[in-house]
Amino acid sequence: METVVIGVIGADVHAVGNRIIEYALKQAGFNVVNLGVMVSQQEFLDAVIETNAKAVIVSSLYGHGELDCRGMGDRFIEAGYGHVLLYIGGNLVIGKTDFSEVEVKFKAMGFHRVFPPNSDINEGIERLKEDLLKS
Amino acid sequence: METVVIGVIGADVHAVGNRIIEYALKQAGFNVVNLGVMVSQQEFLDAVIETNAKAVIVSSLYGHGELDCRGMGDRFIEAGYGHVLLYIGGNLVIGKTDFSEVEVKFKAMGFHRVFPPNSDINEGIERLKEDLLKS
Amino acid sequence: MAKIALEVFLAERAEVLKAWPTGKDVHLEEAIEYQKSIPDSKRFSSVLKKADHERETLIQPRAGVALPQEHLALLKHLQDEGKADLLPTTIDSYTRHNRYVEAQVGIDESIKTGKSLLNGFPAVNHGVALCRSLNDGLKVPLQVRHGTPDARLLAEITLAGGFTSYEGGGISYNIPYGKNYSLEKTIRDWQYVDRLVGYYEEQGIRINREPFGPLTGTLVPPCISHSVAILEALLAAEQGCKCITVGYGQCGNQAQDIAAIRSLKLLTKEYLDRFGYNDVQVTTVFHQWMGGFPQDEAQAYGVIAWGAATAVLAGATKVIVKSPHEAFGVPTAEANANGLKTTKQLTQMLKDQNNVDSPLIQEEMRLIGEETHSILEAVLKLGENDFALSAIRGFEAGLIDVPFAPAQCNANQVLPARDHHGAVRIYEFGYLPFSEELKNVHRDKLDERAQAEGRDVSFQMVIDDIYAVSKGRLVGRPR
Amino acid sequence: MAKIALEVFLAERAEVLKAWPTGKDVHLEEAIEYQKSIPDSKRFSSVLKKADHERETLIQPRAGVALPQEHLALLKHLQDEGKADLLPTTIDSYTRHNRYVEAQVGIDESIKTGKSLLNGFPAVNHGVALCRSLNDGLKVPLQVRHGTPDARLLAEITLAGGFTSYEGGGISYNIPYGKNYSLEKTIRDWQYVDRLVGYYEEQGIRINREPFGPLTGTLVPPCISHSVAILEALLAAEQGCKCITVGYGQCGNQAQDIAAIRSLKLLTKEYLDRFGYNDVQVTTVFHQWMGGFPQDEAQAYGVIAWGAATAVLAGATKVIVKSPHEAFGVPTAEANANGLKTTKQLTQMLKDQNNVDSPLIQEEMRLIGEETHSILEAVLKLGENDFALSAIRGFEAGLIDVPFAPAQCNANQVLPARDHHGAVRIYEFGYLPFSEELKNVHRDKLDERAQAEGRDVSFQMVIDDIYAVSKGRLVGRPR
Ligand code: B12
Ligand code: B12
Repeated sequence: METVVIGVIGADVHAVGNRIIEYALKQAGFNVVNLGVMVSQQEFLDAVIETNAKAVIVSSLYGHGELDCRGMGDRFIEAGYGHVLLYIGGNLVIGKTDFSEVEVKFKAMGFHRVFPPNSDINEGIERLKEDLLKS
Repeated sequence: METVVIGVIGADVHAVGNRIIEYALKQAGFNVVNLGVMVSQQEFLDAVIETNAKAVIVSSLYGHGELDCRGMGDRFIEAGYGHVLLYIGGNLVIGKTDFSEVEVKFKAMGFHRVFPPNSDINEGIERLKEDLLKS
Repeated sequence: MAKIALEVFLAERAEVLKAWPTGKDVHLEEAIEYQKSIPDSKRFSSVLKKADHERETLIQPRAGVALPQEHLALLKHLQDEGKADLLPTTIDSYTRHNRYVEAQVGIDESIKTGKSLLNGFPAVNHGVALCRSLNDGLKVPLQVRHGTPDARLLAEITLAGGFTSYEGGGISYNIPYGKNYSLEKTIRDWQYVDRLVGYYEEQGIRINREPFGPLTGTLVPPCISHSVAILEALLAAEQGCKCITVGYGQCGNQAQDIAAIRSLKLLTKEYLDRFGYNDVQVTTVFHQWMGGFPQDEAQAYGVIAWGAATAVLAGATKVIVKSPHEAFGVPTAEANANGLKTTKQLTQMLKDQNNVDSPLIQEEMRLIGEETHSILEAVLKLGENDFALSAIRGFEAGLIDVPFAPAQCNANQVLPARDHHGAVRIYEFGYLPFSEELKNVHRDKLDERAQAEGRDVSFQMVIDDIYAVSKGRLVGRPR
Repeated sequence: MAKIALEVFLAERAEVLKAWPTGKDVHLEEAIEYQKSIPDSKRFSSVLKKADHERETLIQPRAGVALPQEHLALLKHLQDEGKADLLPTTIDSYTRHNRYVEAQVGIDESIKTGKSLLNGFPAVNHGVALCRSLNDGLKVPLQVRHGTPDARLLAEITLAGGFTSYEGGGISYNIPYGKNYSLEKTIRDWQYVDRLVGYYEEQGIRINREPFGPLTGTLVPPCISHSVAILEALLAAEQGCKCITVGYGQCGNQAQDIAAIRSLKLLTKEYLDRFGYNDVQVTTVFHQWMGGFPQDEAQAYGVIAWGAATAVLAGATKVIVKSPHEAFGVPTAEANANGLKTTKQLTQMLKDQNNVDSPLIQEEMRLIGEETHSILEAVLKLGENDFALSAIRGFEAGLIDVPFAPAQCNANQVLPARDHHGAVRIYEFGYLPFSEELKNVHRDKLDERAQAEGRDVSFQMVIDDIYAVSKGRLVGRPR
C-alpha cells in the first residue's frame, strides 16, 4: 500500500474536496495521510519525510495558489525528495483562465501534473497509479 | 394633422407592435392609416398615393425583411413618391447581428431611417417630427 | 362533420400533392413502411408516454435554417450539446404561406451568400428524401413546428419524411398567423391533416398531434387558449388522432401557470371523454414566455429559467425552450443550446419536488375551469356539437376572442391586463359568455391593481404590461 | 458575559489598533462624524428597513480585488450595470488570517503584474482613507464580507472607513473558515466587534450586523445554521447591536428553503424577545446555492435564477448573488453583473407574487422549528444562558455540529443527505439533541429515497449529493 500525502495549501480552508479525495484514495487502496486545510509547504515536506510517501496531492481552491506554491518543487529537491510525485488541482489561479497557461506556470514551480478546476479525482488517481508504476 | 401609413411587410404576422405603433402615433397627433400585417410593397405605395401620406413606417419582425424590402425605395421613386419618408424598424434580419451592417443594407434599399430591434417607438416618432419639419 | 371518408380523403390527396413538384415523391404505403422502421426512442408518442409515466418534463427547442446539411448540423448540436429530449424543425414563413416560389428564392440566396436567409426550414421544397436524412441522422424524435394555415402538403411530405409529431391546428394556426384566412377553410384543411394522421394511426403508426397553445403569445388568458386547444383536440380526435399534446404559453404568475397546465390536462380529458374519445393519449406542453423578451442575455436567462421551473412544478410533459437571443433574432446554435442547458439544469433539479400545491393554485384551477366551461358550453351549443361549426360560429360571435390576433375573423374585442399579483385577467370582455359573477372576479382583481397604482385600467396599462417582461418586470407599473 | 464595559473595551482597542500601522489612523469621534455624514440611501440599516417594509428582495453581489481604484471601478460596474441594491467588499484570504505581510506582497505583486493576485480587497493594508474613497464614490450602501476569525482591526478600519454593515461572527467565521482557532477566542474577538458596533449605536450610528448563514455551504441542514445564526444574533444584541440580518444558504428544495427563511426570522425574533432584546431590527438574507456550481455558464444561470426565485418567494430581505463563473474562479466584473441581472429580472418579476404558502411549507416550518428548539434549548441549558459559554460547550458536546467544517472544535459527526424530494436531512446525528421521534422523521425520509434507489444511505450517497448540482441535478442518484 503506497502512501500519499494530501492537503489544502496556504490559508485555504476549502475542506469538502479534501475529504472526498481522502475517501477516493482509500477506496483505491492507498494509505492516506491527510493534513487537512491550511497546510504550508514545509508541512507537506515534513509529512513526506515522516511517512516516506511516494506522492503528494496538493489542492488549492481559493485563488492564492500562485503565491502559495512558489518554490515548492525546489524545496522538495533541496531536501532530497525530488523523486516524490507532486500533483496539484483545484481553482489554482484567480478568475476563469485559459488552463494551458496555468499548467505551464505550475509545472515551472515543480509540479509533475496539474489539473484544471472540477477535475474528477478518480481520473487523477488513475494517472497517479500509472506514474507510480513508471517511477 | 399629417398622415402616416404603417404596416408589417411581407408574410409577417407580428401584430402586437403594429397595434402599439398605431396607438402611439395617434397619441402624438398623427392621422394613421394602418394596413396591419402581411402588407406588400405595392400596398404601402397604393396607400400613400390614396391618402397623400408624408411618411411610411414599415415594420418587419420575422427575419425576411431583407428579402421583402428589396427595391422598395426605387418603387417609390419610380412612382414619383421619392419625397415620402420611409422608416423601418423591427428585427430586420435573421439572427443577432451588428446593427451598423443592417443599417447600411436597408439605407441602400431606400429607407431614410432604420431602427434596431426593440426600438422605442416614441423616439422614432420624435425623429419623424423633426424630419417632417425639415422636409 | 364526422371522420372524413377514405375516398373523399384520397381524392383530395391527389390534388394536394400536385401543389409543388416534391409532392409526387409521397407514396403512402412506402411512407408507412419507413415510419414502421423508426424505433420507439425516436417516436414522439412513445417518448411522451414514458415521460408522462415517469413524471419527467422533456425539453424541446425551436430551430430551423434554410439548407438541409446546416439544419441537420444545427439539430445535432441541440441534441448533443443542448441535450434536447425532443427536436423540432421550424418551417420558414414563406412555406407557411404556401409561397414555395419565394421559399426557393430564399434557398438559392442562402446557398449563394452562405448564410440562412430563411427563418426556418423549407421542408416542402426540400422534399421527402431530405426530410428522412434528418430523421436518419438524429437520435431523438422530430416534430414539425410552423404556423401554416394550409399545411396539407407540408404534412404529407414531412410525415412521409419520418417526422413523428405535427404541430398546429385550424384555429391556432389561423388566428395568430394570418390576416384573411377563412376559419372554415383552415379548419377544413387541418381536418385533412388530422385525417392523414388518422390514416397513419389505422396503419399502426402513431403520430403525435399538438395544437399550438400560446396563440399570439401576448397576455392570452388561460381560458381562451384552453378553449382553442380543447376544440382542436376534439377536431383531431374526430379524425382518428390518438396522441394529442395540448399546450399553454407561460403568463408569468406561477400559481396561474401551474393551475393552467393542470387544468388543461383535466379539461381536455373531460371533453374528449364526453364525446367518446376516451382512448386518446393526452399530454401537455408548456411554452416558456412567448411575449417580448429582454434584450440583455443575463436577463433573458432569468426569464428562461423561470419558465423552466414553472414547467416542471406544473408537471408539464414537455417544455418549449427560448434562447438568450430571443429579443434579437433567430438564435445561433450555441445560444439555442444555452437556453436548453439552463432549462435542463432546472428540469433536473426540480423534478423530484414537483408535487407542489396550494390554496392559490386550487383557486386558479377552479377559476380557469369555470371560465373554460363557460366558453366551451356556449360555443358547442352554437354549433350543435359539430366542432368545426362550433369553432367558426364561436369566433364569429366573439365567444372566443384571442387578444392581439391579426386575423380578421377574430372579434378583437377582448383586452387582457395583469392583476396586482401578475396573473392575466380580462378587462374588456367583448362577447365572452361569462356570467356577471365571473366578470366581477376579474374586475375586482383589476381594481385592486388600479387602486394600488392610482390609475384606471386602460389601454396604457395593457401596453405597460406588454412591455413589462422585456423591461425586467412582470406587472407594468407606472414609473 | 454581559455587555463589555466601556473601559475594558477601550483598553483592548488601544492594543488592537497597534497590530498594523494603518490602525493609528482610526479616531472614533472623527469616524462617527464621518458616519453621520452618510445619507440614508447609503446606509444599510435604512435601506434594509425600507425593503422589509415594502416586501422587496434586494440584491447584493460578492466582489473584491487587490487595488483600490480597480476595486472602486468594479463596484461601480456592479452598481450601474448590475443594478446591485447593496454592495460588498470581499476581503482577501491573507487579511482574513491577519497575515498583513503576505497581503502586502499580494498588493505589490498585483501592482507589478497589473492584475489582482489577491482573492479580495485587503482593507487593513489600504487603511481608513482609501476605504472612505470607496464609500464616497458609490451610491448604495457598502458592507464588509470576509471570513475573518479575528476581525477586530478590520472592523475598526472599515467602520471608520464608512462601511455601514459588517458580516461575520465568532462561530460562523470560525467553524467554516479555520482549522485551529479556539472558539472561546473567536467569540470573544467578535464580542469586541459587536461592542464596537454597539458603541457606534450609542453615538446614534446604526451599523448592520450579519452572521454568516451558509457556514460550509455544503448540505447544511437549516436547523444547524439557524442555531448558529440565532446564537450570534443573541451575542450581537448583548453587545448593543440593534440591526441584525440573519442568513441561510439555499439547499435547493423550494419548500424547505422557503420554510427556512420564514422560520429563521420568526425563531430569531422569538429568542431575541425572550432575552429582552425586543428592539432589534431583524431582517433575513438568502444565499444563492453555496456549494459546487456547474462549469457550464448556461447551467450556472439556471442555478442562479432558481436561487433568485426562491429568495423572493421566501420573502428574504436580500439575496446574495452568484455569477456564471462560480465554478472557475473569482468572476470578472461582467460575469458578476450578469449574475445580478439574472437575479434582478426574477426579483422584479416575482415580487408581486410572493405570498406563496402550502401544507408542504408549513410542515417544513414545523420541523425546522422543532429541530432548532431542540438544539438551542440544550445548548442554552449547557451554558446556563451565557450565550458565549453555551456556544462553546454546545460545540464541545457536539450539540451543534456543522457538516464538512474544517475546524477542529467542530465534532464532525453529523452527516447530511438529501431525501427523495431533495430536502436536506440528517443521516448521522452524532450528538445532536434530537428526540427519537424527530430522528425517525429524518430516517423515514431518507429510507424512502434509499429504497427508491435500491441502495443504503451511505457516504457514497453524500458524495453523490455533493456533486449533484454541479452535474446538473439536485439529488445525487446512482447512475
Ligand atoms: C410574440 C411573437 C410571436 C407571435 C406573434 C403573434 C402575433 N401575431 O402578433 C407568434 C408566436 C405567432 C410568432 C410567430 C413567429 N415568430 Co415571432 N416573435 C414574437 C416575439 C416573442 C415578440 C414580438 C412582440 O410582440 N413584441 C412586442 C412588441 C411590442 O414589440 P415589437 O414587435 O418588437 O415592436 C416594437 C418595436 O420593434 C418597435 N418597432 C417596430 N417596427 C418599428 C418601426 C420603426 C420605424 C420604429 C421606430 C420602431 C419600430 O416598436 C414596436 C412597438 O413598441 C419576438 C421576439 C421578441 N421580441 O422577444 C419573436 C420574433 C419576432 N419571432 C420570430 C420568428 C422567427 C417567428 C416565426 C417565424 C416562428 C418561429 N420561429 O417560431 C413566426 C413567424 C410568423 C410570421 N409569418 O410572421 C423571430 C424573428 C427572427 C429574426 N428576425 O431573426 C423573433 C425575433 C424571435 C426569435 N428570436 O427567433 N412570434
Ligand atoms: C463551498 C465553497 C466555499 C465554502 C467552503 C467551506 C469549507 N470550509 O470547505 C466557504 C463559503 C467557506 C468558502 C469560502 C471562500 N471561498 Co469558496 N467556494 C466554495 C465553492 C462554491 C465550492 C467548493 C467545493 O466545496 N466544491 C465541491 C468539491 C467536491 O470540489 P472541489 O473543492 O473543487 O474539489 C474537487 C476537485 O477540484 C478535485 N481536486 C481538488 N484538488 C485536486 C488535486 C488533484 C491533484 C486532482 C486530480 C483533483 C483535485 O477533486 C475534488 C474532489 O472532487 C467554490 C466554487 C465552486 N467550485 O463551485 C468556491 C470557491 C473555491 N471559493 C472561492 C473564494 C474566493 C472563497 C473565499 C475567498 C471567499 C469568497 N470570495 O467569498 C473564501 C476563502 C476562504 C479561505 N480562506 O479559503 C473562489 C476561488 C476563486 C479563485 N480561485 O479564483 C471559488 C472558486 C468561488 C468563486 N468563483 O469565486 N467557499
